[in-house]
Amino acid sequence: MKSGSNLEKILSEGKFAVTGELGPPRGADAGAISEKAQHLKGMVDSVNITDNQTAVVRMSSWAASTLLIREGMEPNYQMVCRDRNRIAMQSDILGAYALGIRNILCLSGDHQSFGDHPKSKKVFDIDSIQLIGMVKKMRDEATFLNNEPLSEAPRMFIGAAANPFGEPYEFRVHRLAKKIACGADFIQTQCIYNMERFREWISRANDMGLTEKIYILAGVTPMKSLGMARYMQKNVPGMDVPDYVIKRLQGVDKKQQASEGIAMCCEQIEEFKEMKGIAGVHIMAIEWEKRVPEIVERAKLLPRPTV
Amino acid sequence: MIIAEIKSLDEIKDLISGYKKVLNTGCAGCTAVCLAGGQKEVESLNLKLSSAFKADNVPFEIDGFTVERQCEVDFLAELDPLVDDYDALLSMACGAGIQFLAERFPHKPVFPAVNTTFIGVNKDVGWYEERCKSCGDCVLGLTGGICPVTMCAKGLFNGPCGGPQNGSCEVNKDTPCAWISIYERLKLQGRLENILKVYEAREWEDQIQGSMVLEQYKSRYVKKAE
Amino acid sequence: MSHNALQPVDTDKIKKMLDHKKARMKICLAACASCTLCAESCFLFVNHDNDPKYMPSYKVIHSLGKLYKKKGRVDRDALEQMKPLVFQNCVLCGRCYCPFGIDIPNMISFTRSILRTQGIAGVYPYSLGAPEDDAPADNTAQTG
Amino acid sequence: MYELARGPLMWVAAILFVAGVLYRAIQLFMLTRKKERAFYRPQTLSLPDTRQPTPEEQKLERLAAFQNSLLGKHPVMAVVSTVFHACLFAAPIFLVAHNLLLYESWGFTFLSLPDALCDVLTIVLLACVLFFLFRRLLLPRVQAVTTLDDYVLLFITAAPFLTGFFAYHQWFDYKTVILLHVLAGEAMLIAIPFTKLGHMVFFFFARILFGSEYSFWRGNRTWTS
Repeated sequence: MKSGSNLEKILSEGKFAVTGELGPPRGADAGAISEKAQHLKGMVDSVNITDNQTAVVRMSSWAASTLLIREGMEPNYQMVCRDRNRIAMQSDILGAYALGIRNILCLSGDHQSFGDHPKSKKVFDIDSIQLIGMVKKMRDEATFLNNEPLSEAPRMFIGAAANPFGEPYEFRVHRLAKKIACGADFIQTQCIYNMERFREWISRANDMGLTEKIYILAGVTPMKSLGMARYMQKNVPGMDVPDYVIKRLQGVDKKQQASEGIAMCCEQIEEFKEMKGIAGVHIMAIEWEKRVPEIVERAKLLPRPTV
Repeated sequence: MIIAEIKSLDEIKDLISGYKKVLNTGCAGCTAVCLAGGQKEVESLNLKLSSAFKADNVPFEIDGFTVERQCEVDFLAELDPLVDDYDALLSMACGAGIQFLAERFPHKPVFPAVNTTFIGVNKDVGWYEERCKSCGDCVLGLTGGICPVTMCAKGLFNGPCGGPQNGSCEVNKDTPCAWISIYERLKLQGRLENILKVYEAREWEDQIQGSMVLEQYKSRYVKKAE
Repeated sequence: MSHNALQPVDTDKIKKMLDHKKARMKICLAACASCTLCAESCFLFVNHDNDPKYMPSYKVIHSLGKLYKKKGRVDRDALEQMKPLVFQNCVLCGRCYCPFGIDIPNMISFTRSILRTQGIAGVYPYSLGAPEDDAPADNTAQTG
Repeated sequence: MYELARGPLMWVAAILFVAGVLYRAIQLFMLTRKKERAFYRPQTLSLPDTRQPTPEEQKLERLAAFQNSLLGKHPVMAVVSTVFHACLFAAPIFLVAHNLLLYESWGFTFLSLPDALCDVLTIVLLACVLFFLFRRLLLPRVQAVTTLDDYVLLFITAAPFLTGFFAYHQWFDYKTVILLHVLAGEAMLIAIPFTKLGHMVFFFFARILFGSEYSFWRGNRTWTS
């Protein structure tokens, strides 16, 4: 065991893992965390706590992660490279571990121009791949990035993101390989809608033997409405929403769109359960945590194993 | 070349208001080449400033003098006999030139008339594009001659983020993704292995004021250890 | 300067370079009506009390113009006379005005290339007052 | 002699002029190539500054542009050379006598201006020539770049007008004067493509088809080497 986290145990026992996502509040209210957490409790094995996602200021992800631990749940602490240099990042990693955080997801982060402070100064001292290597170094070698020893190693289960739909497609799997080479233990992918392309990507990863070295959790986001599908198709960078998703939502009554979205999501999960190289799913119900129980239930992912 | 653009007239006016006699110094180096701070711009700006102050009924006098380069002491020396007659200096050189000018004439207030924007190239007449962040540790040899520090919005070193679409950067649809360009150029040259390796966290060289002496001149300027 | 003065001028090389751009340069040289309207656009002309030697057209006519007129058959003295015109009297800022649109900076930089092949290169007044001791011998040749 | 000058020689001159100008134009096209057209796409992170310049700012901008223009820097030279070139074209092309000859030979005419007006244009042109001549003789900066060519070409340009003027006013021996006039005109036509007067072609090419700080339009051509 690298970290002994619940997520790591489930994955290492070969069980199909389910992770969820929780966005911290744009304010200092701890209550918001516990409220959202209630919907996810018992439904998922670990909850990603986003780090100022889309570059919008929110409660810090390590603090929100700690609040989640108080709720008796396991956080997956997200860390982006946009806002902190290597000094702050290493210090946050130490602090997060000391507070009981055992999973970390290493990301580059959305560019600040998308957020609420578009003219803030970017940091990007290191990139996500270098961050993975840094956490691994801290964990396995008990040294900082500069090779100086640290007193107690933060034994984190290291996650990384992968986007099978980003360009250039042929390079994506190589980027996955780089993340594995740097020491990532698990991958959570970008929201998947285009199943053909995803199958292509995973089969290439299988061929290269990558899926034997890492647990890949397929990312899904249920469509709340036709409007959301259209917005994601047009406006969200790196998102591949094929026309058939739009068509299918168009085909049902407006009131039924949410339930249709969930149905599509569940069908995907069913396929992932059988797919070679997939170790679990990551359900990103954006500001829709309350429907996660329904998804998990309809996708027959309950009860969650205890390990 | 260093690219600069002229500040707005209002801003320049605000900066020098209160000074009755000003010398506007042009630079025939980079800022002249990018049409921001050569003799012609000095003349234009002086005319605009004197007209603007005249309209406000404020007594104001301005002259112009353009030197070869304000980043070189021998050329700044040309200003020595002139400067005493003026209350303040305006400079149309890049930020480096302006500071060197201010350093030479410490008793005179020096004001910038241009904003220094970037190190770039001349795409066409009056059209410039940034190409270098002067980070001090060039990776162009690895990346097929395309700079990830400058051209990638996030300055990533290990390939594109998840965002590019239709070859464009997620931050701006009209900007090509630097990493896609790098990938394609290396593929074209059969050098993809360059970016399949992990590029480790780098030692940033641009954190403090840059300063250097060429190896062959060290004996002149570097104090020997005793 | 020093060691090159002894070497003969390679007029064949000059001729070859001149021929390479002959059509273009001859057209540009011929288009000049010597109207002198370019003068004021050069800050060096203005800074030097309107000395004609700093006029963009003067610099070209008395360097590249002469090279073409003599088909490259010039002696070292002639080249030395061209040197200040295209190296010291011009900073290649590219801002000269020509009513006919002649690209003067391009002609000057071409002339510089020709002169460099004959060991003639510009020297900026870097080393005023600096000791001459350990500067590399070939350093001056690079500053052009 | 006059018949020779008016007939075959005229043809020779006209053909040399047209062919020469065409040759120059084609040569310029051959020595240049079309530039790949690119469009600027602003790379701002926020909305571009949409503030429009105030009328005062626009006025100052125009004033500065004027000051930096040829007219602002050298008003006399700008006016004289503009007037000179206008007369250079207008006087011969719109002269009744020339149009009559054209009509006799080819059966078409350009617009004709009254003779008295053409006479004035000629005088103005000759005055401009004198101005150029004295400028060349007296100003040190012009002297510095003047060669014999410049005087010869000034003479070649002035000669047809001077002789035409004499002919119109029937000064000296008309027959000789008119012969000289025809020969001078032919000499000038031939000189245009092959001498400094070639700036007639070059001007349009360089300031319209090339892009530069001083070009009239964006310009889409560039030298090949």
